[in-house]
Amino acid sequence: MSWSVHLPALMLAVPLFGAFSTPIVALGGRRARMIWSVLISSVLLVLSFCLLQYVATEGTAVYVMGGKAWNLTLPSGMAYPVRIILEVDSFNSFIAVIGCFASLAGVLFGLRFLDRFSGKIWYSALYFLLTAGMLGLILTGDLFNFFVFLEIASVSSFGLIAYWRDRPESIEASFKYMLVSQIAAMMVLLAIGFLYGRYNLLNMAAVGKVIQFGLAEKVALVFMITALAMKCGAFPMHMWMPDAYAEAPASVTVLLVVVSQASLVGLCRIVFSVFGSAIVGDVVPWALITLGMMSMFFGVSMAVVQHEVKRLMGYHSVSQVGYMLMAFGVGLLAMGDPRQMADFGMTSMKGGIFHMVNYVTYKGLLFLVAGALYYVTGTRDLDKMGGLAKRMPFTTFMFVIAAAAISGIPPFNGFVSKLLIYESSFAVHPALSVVALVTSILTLASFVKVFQTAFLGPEKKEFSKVKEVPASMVLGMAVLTVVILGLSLFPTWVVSHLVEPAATALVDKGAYIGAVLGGGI
Amino acid sequence: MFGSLFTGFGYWDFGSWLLFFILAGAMTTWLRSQGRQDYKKGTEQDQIYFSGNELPDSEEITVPASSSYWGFRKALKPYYDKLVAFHSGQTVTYVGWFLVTTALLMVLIIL
Amino acid sequence: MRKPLSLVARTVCDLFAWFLIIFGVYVIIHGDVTPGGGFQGGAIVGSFMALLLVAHGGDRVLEWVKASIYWIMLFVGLMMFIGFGLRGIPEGAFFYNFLAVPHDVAKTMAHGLIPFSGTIGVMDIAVGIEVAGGLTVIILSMFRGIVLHDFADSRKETGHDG
Amino acid sequence: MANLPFVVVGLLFLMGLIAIIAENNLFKIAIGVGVMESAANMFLVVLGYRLKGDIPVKFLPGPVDVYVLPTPQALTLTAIVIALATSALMLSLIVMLYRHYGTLDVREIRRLRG
Repeated sequence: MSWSVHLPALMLAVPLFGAFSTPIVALGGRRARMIWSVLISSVLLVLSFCLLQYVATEGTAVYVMGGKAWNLTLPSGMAYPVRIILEVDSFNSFIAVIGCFASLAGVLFGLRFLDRFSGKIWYSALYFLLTAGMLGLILTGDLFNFFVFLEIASVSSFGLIAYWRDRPESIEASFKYMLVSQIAAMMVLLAIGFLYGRYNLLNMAAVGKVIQFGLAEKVALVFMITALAMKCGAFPMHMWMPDAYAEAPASVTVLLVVVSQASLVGLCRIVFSVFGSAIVGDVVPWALITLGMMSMFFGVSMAVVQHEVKRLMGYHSVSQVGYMLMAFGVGLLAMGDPRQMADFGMTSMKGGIFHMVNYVTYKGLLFLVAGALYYVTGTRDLDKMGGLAKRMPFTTFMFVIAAAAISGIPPFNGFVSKLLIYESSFAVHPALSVVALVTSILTLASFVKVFQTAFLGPEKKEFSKVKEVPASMVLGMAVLTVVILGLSLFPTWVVSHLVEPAATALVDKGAYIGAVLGGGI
Repeated sequence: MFGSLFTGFGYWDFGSWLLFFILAGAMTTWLRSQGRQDYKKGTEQDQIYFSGNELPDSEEITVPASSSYWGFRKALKPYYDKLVAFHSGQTVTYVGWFLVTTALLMVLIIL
Repeated sequence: MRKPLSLVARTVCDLFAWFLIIFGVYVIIHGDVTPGGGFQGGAIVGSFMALLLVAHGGDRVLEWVKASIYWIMLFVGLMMFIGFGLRGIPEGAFFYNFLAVPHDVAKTMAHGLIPFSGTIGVMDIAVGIEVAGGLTVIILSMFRGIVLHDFADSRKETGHDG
Repeated sequence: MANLPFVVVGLLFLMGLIAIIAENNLFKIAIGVGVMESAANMFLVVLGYRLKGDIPVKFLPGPVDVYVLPTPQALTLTAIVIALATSALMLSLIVMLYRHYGTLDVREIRRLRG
């Protein structure tokens, strides 16, 4: 019990420490830097498992930064918490575990993937800063702290997208993403200012307890929803996503996928735990549902006609985020009355959370496979690729698993979460699940195209001497494949032990508030 | 062994899916084994059947990615022209659509 | 931009630049009690390099300066900051102020108007060192970005299709 | 009359937004982002003002009982630090964009489309 009490803080301290110490360790040479980065990310993974297990046994973990004792949320009889409090319930500890898996896969893949390029010390320092920002986004329970970690994650992702300095497209992609997310960050700051001006509180749970749905809160909610939906890539504001995901190195894109999921966690935290039942009327749920449906359909219809691998996958990220937004919109719609909630609300919440986790695993693996193709053929254009299956057996096998998972083919985890989303959105209105199904078919169509052009087909002369990617890259991909297979083979265990408590923790606003204002554990 | 997952209205059971998959696999392999046995590897039977005439080198016969689903693209030409034009890469559209969505949601929520 | 300014400007700048650093360090050290603090003091120290670059012209300053010193300052500051954060864990929570003097004890001590602020002051100095190094590195690399005619020089990354 | 500063904050924010949308020169867009960030900072500081409040340090101002709220000032400090980091990165990106595209006109930076 003694040290595991500090787990939430260690989850943030370890990546920060890793980021700051990388240049010092890198004095010991290339191998020392590699071992150090793998060590840091595996320690992070172990910590996240301990945190998951700790939250499962002890209930919501509350951590007061800088307090006399870790659970002293209300010091000396104050009515409301003053310090920055990290609040970890089963929802964000589950996402933190998947985030650490993706970070480990990215580190392993990045060891040999960036061999030919300079500046790898700053690359791994920024990489761990991005991991720290992502984990901060997931674990924090304080509004302003959420803004600070959003900025840390954004600034380090701008730097990492522009990693290949001499490619004009990556600088352009990073600049455009930076411009839009600077405006979004200022809108988040304004929203926090509105809530702070109204209640003099910054702690999410404390604000959640006293919030009514007045004009200032409505404006704050709108700013938060659009800013964070932009960071996840919802339809009208998604145009930066294919650019940024295509131009960043593949080991960075894996982490960018998780950072977009971390801002979706932030969006859920604000909509369910801060506002929760205070949202009256159907405007917000239907706004989320329409955002989701538009993202789904337009994202995938743009993806089918792409002929560049990573840009195609970037558009698929837009459409997959649409599934989750729709699932959470349906959950919010049913939040009002308990009968609907029991009928389809909880299923859609479970579907949304499970799809969020599956999305990180198979989308990360797809981007790593695209990176492997780029490493071997030197190009991202599908027209130039052909017949790589015989020479790259492992990459092909993992690509098939990831493509099957993303298009929702039965045994895999993508299918299970999509099934939950189809059935729950069907109860709201059949058109929702019709759009979701059509999107799924188009996803399958575009990945069949990628598989046929890149892997099958006759051998191309210039790729005759191509051989399998180095072992550490295959290991990086294998980490995510194992996670996908784990989630696919034991769906019942995963849903009942991990997704179910996460959904109840997200929906149950009272427990979230009680953990902090009830004087902690 | 895997148990079935209740998905709101039905069940998803990995075990029964596996059973069905093995059954279907057995049937298809049996059906395939009824075919002709005179296939020999490495002979001219391996050549792609190019409707009789001589096989050009592998460059011309690969179906490039930009031409796959050309029918789908041509059928939905008006829709795709507008959609591709919408993604014009202008920075103004990135920022503009973000503000349009905020304004739209603001109007919907306040009224 | 890269040609040095007139002799008058250069000598005044040489003289004045060092007072800039002294004022910056003063702001850092008294950060927790007076307005200012680690970041603002570090920014003042950072502007020392900007003054030199403008006065003496970029090319000559880029030869004089060894950027690795500022990189070391940057990471020493960061390590001190995170070290004090971790040091707080045994006593209490992550960033716990274990050096602070409790209020009632501070009254009895023969202290100035304001008691010792504990780790806040020390972390201020760590942030000051880090921001001084960091801002100087930013200004130098932004300047070096302009000096580079184009990326066709030796430091162009190899290995991709451009 | 009391919320005149909030009107100023709103105008400043709108000026920053209009600069970002209407301007074609990259540097003017970066300045627009800077204006918007200072508007957000000003909004935070103005939130903390209490009528006839004094600086929120217990020892210095002498016998005054109305203090201005200290937390928004701490928030603004962090927001200013973040504003510095983002504007430094944005200016470096603009330098590199000019290096690659040879132009500062936003409309011409359009290789990623479709």
